[in-house]
Amino acid sequence: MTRWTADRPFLAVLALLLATAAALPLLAGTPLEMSRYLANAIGQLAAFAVLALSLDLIWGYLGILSLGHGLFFALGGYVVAMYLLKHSFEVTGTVPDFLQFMGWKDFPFYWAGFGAFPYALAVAVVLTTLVAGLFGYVSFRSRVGGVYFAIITQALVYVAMLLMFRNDTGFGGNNGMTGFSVMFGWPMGTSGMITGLAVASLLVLALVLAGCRWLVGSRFGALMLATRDDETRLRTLGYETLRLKLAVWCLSALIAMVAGMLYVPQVGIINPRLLSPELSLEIAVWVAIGGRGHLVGAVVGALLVNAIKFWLSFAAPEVWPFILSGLIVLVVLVFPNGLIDLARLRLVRPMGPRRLAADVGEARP
Amino acid sequence: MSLTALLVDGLTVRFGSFHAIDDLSLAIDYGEVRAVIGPNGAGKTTLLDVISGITRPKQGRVLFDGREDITGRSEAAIARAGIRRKFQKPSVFEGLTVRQHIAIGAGTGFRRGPEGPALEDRIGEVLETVGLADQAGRLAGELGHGQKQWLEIGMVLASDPRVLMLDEPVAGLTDEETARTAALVRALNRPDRAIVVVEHDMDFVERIADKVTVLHEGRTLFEGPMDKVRADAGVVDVYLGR
Amino acid sequence: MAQFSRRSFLQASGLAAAGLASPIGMPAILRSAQAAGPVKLGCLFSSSGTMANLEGRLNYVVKMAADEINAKGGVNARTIDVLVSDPASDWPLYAQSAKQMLQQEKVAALFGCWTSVSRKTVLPVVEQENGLLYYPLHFEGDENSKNVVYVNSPPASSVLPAVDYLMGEEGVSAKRFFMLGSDYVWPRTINKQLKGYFKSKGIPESAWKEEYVPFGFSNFQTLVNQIRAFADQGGGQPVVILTVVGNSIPDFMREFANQGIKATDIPVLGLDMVEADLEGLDTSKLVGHLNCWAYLQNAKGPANVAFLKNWADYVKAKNVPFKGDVAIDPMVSAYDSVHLWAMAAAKAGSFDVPEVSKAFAGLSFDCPSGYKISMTGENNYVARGVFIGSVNDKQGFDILWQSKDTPKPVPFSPYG
Amino acid sequence: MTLWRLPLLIAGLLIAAPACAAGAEPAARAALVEKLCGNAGQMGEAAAALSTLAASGTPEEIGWAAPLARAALDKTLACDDTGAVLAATGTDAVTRAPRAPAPDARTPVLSLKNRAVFEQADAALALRSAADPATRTAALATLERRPAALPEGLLEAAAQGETDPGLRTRIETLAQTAALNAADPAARIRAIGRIAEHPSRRALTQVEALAKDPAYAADPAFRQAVDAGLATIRRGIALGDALATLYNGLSFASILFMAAIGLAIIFGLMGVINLAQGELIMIGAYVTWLVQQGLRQAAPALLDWYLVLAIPVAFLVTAGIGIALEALLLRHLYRRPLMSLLATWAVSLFLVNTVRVVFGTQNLQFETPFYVSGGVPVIGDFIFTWNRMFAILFAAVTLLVTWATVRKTPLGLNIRAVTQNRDMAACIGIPTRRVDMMAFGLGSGLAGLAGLALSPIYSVNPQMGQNFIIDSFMVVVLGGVGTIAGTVVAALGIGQINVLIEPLWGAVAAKVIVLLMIIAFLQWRPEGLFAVKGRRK
Repeated sequence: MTRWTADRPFLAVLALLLATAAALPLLAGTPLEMSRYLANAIGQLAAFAVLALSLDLIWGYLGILSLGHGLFFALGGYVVAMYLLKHSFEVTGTVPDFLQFMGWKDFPFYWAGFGAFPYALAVAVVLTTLVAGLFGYVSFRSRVGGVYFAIITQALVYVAMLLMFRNDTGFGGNNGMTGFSVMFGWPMGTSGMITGLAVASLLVLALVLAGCRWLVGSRFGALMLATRDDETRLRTLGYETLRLKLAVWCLSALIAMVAGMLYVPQVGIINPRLLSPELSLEIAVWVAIGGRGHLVGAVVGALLVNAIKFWLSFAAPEVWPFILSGLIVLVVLVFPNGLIDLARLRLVRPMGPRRLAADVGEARP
Repeated sequence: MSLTALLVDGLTVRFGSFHAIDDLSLAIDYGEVRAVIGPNGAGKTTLLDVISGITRPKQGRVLFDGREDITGRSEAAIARAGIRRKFQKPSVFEGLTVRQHIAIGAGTGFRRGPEGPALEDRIGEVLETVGLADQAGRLAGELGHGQKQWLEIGMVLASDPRVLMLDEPVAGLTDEETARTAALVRALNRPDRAIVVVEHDMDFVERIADKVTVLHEGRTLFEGPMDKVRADAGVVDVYLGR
Repeated sequence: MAQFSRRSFLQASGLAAAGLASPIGMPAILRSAQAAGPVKLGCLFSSSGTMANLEGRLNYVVKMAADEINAKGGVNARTIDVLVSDPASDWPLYAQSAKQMLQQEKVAALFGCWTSVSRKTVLPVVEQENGLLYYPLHFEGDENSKNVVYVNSPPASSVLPAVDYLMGEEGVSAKRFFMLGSDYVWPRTINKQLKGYFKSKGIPESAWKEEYVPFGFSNFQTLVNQIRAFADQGGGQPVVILTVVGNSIPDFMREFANQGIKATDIPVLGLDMVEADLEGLDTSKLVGHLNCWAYLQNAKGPANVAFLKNWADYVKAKNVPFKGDVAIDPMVSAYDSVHLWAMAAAKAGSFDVPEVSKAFAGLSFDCPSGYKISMTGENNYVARGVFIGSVNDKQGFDILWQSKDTPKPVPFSPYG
Repeated sequence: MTLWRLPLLIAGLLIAAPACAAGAEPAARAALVEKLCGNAGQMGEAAAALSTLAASGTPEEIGWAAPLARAALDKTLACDDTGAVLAATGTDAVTRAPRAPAPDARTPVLSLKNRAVFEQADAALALRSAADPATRTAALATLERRPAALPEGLLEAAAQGETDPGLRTRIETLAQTAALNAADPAARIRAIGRIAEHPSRRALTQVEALAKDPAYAADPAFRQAVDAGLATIRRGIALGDALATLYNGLSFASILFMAAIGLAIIFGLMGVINLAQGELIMIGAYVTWLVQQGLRQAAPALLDWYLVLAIPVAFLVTAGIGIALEALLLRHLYRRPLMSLLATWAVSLFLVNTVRVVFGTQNLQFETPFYVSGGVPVIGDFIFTWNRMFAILFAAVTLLVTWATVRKTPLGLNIRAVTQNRDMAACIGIPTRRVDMMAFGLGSGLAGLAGLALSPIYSVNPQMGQNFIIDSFMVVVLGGVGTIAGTVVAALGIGQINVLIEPLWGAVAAKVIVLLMIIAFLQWRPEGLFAVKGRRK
């Protein structure tokens, strides 16, 4: 791993993120001002990029593919939605829809305190750590890995989706939650709020990217790569990989949770669709397309795929699935390390085709 | 310190109905280079798996240093106790550099282990020993087969283990590389260290081993110096009879 | 991450920039091309995903209605251009598409949503942007946004008459009710209101049962067993009030028929059942089961004849991937929507949402259902007629009963 | 058995003689037809009159009335100002003289209530007049649904006129059943016995009501009969419920098995997670539909057998797609199972959308051949539905064939060898790449067969495959990779547990609980139920 100061793709993306974050408010009021739609789209894309980073951390650097990361994304989303609804209710007195159609007079008891953001945040962190920690501990202890882990996490997120579809759980059921009108005392939907959320998302993305870069460049990062490449080898060198995996897994879950907390206020709705196995699979697709095992790759992949999706689902809805499947096949067959390979195509290779770090070390049979 | 580094006592390992190891007992002393040979399926690698904690035995136990029962402990705990092992297939971390390998090998777990200049010294020393000093910055995935074998030996060597187990260290190596490896193994022999080598290459075994254990169908068929092995009728039968 | 050449570095950052820039660049091009001429309307119906079979056809109906209006010279001397998106049956994408339509494309009105979930998702967006959404489905009511036109009926003016019919002498004198629905807001609300209604009629709580299944549920064996057990307990004529949606409808009906239950034993009132749901079924065993809508294909009158012919011609001419000989209520409602909007815009002489909204009062239109549907200034609901249909052996519905005129829509249910 | 027949016979004769009123006169007939064309109330009266005719009319009258009931049900009655026309024969409803309906003729639509009485009248008339015993049997089956509402004397008259001895016995049995509320205590007791012979919850309700009957307290024999009848019925219901649960579980298990078996082979052999498996199921169903459409054009006589004729086609087409998939895509992804997972997801996306573009999103229409429609009531509330039975049998045959292929053919031997040790198999000269391709084809073909078997049960549309993928993976993983036995046991277990939980807490909870159980089990035993243990790493 090169020193971060010499990691130019990383620095370039970081600079681009910070520049966009600065440009959004600075350009306001000038003719170059971005439309609210665009600002909002950028904010959502940034949230997706954070989500992609969370998956890349465990898949690219630890070799564990989770097809259930939507669980933590949605957990963050649900908690922030609860905060927004409760807060909106406290400020404006609007009763959430789901209370009405369930015929409930009052919020269920577990909604107590959600009007305060610090409490909601604390609940989200504790819950995510608890869920991720428990599931991770049991799975890693019984050495569930590779495709098994992928399938089981997929089933887990599916179970969560089925549960949240139920209306009697007090989380809005299939409808989910929507109608957020106030956040931190300010009305939602204004230009200022939209820009603010987008800037916040970009800054969080930059922060998470830098943090992950620091982590994977550290001694701990080397041990993560070692775990990915040959876990038994590392264990027989005296390292309890269980603890290492668990720590990174929980960290990854927390990052996904943060992504959810950024995403939901910007899209204005949360419902169990965030828990659908397809979404969780798509996260892996973003990472694979961008470049697994490259933090910058994950960010670029998430931004690129979602930007095309935003644009195409409007401009040419029919072709989007074909383009996506084509992209995946292309990446899988031609650029095994993702589009990051494109950046290296013309690199002079004195030693012939070099295998890249990410090309190896998938879970072996 | 006891004289016996490893005591294997009544070990049985079964996979389904197949007895990989069947009531096996053996003792390996400090200062000794012990070769374990035998035909395919004799249980050699399984024996190393049990000692290093990868496979749980059905019966029996393994004592380290004459008294420490290590059966049932985790791989990491066994490794930290001072038992290190090189795998049959070269197992290196393809995404890490040679230097990082040795650094990881030198540490014992997440917290302890040498730091700073002491670590650098140790890395230099080990790389010198296994002859990879000029490859320190390369990714392990780019190394040749022989270099990978040595890198792995260097990695398990870095923590200065009391028991060193080498599973087929010369498989797939050229004659020249084999000779270098033999010299390396002999050089690693110390009074306070036991070395166990599993190997098929009889010439190599002859060059390094103080004592040879021949396994057959999970049992000890013969134990003694190499020249006696070659003479033993039972061993010849097993090797040629197949 | 070894060494990057300067060029590869540029490529990498260019890639990232493209990722950020593509939504910026592309629509801008579209925008400049379309700014001057026609007025734009937007559709929010999925053409992929679970809802595609039902929602997909509405895109074409909206286009067909727009073509009709354009053929007569358009509205306020401008032709109509219909923009179609694909929210892919993914609820957040509906909000996203709505944002795009309103903020980027500046559409004059939106036509869209089938499920209540998608409407609820789009609602905040339309309200924030002060847009106008025409919603063509019957739904649970209890909502009245100034930015939504509810073209179809709330339960008080559609479901309750049908239940009344079942409970009456002319129907089957129903005494016991098995309410089976998909687990989401529409069935929940309908059933909540029904229970309130039953209570008001003095029907004891033991005479009804409520069950919910997840979306897309298809294995109805056990539930049909439960229905039979419920029916066999005695205590009067049982009926099933079915509020499952999507593919669960044909799957339920198939299992129901296979277990040998006929409409004359236990009739099913399929509140969301349309002709399209019967497409894959042998309906000879399902004859007699009921649905209720504001339009049925067998409706009498010249407006319907003209509509059906237009649709069949349109399907043939544009190679539409749906059947030309099947027309369902939401299609007609979507068709009505476009015309109602055009009339309001013409009356207002403007495409501004506040102006158009002011023109709603007093609009009326000859709906293919044969009724003259109308709007008042009181709320954004449209007064429609009510039909009760009975499944026939040709995968369609015969009209069993229809309302005398168009009952006044009641947005908020008095029952629960 | 013959003792009771005589008085009944006499009673039948006595009733039949004077009751020839309704249909004799032309005027009365015209009045009846007018009612048929009237409002719902009048139609109800007309149906009652038709029923009465069936019970007590002369053969001529019954012959006249039968087409009327049929026409009302079939909507072939064209009402106009001068009466009505039977559209099926083009004759006047009253006189049966040929005539065409007026241009503004309308067809009355039956209300639900009237539909029931018309069905009964039609069946009653058919029982008395139809020449074909099968038609009479079907008519009797309709009448058996509501014995209490039958017109008096109908069954007696029918029994008397019946030529088929089996059918006559059935009619007499029904007559006894219908006598539950008769005046004669002996007839009532007999009726209870008859009802108890076919236990169901409806029978239970009927007999339970008798406990409140004054005779229950007064007449010990009656009381005994009721109690005994109730006991029999309750036993029958319990047995029926148990059988139904087993059957439902088995049917669900067979679906799970069909969806999972192909996956099990592919996953076991190559460690490839084939996320496109659900789409291969979908394509199997579409191929089945195409075969049906082809037969409709080419050989309508064979149409009923399309499900059987489609078997090789569905298998070969999906196997071909699988082989192509393997050769073009997955071949390059060995040793990278997680990438092949994404690749197959892309394929599934592609297949769903291609089918969507080509065929549209609507549900496909399938003919329902006689062997997959309807069901047979067995005992209690247990109904043996043929489409489920088809799936169960199909799954059983598939299991047998798959087992034989894997155990008894050279390909199977190779597949097992590669599954157990790929490197070793390659060493001894097994062409592993070819085996991979063939096995992938086999697994895909089995998915296609699953699609065929599911088409009579589920709606067939481009999305249908996605419902199966998680369930079938759970089956494979729970069973243990690479064992057919494991797949079978896992499918049976999941199916049965699901069906057991469903009535208690609902379908969603059942699914959630079962999935959580599997996840927990896999944490405890990651290799599944039946995996072969070996050296780790």
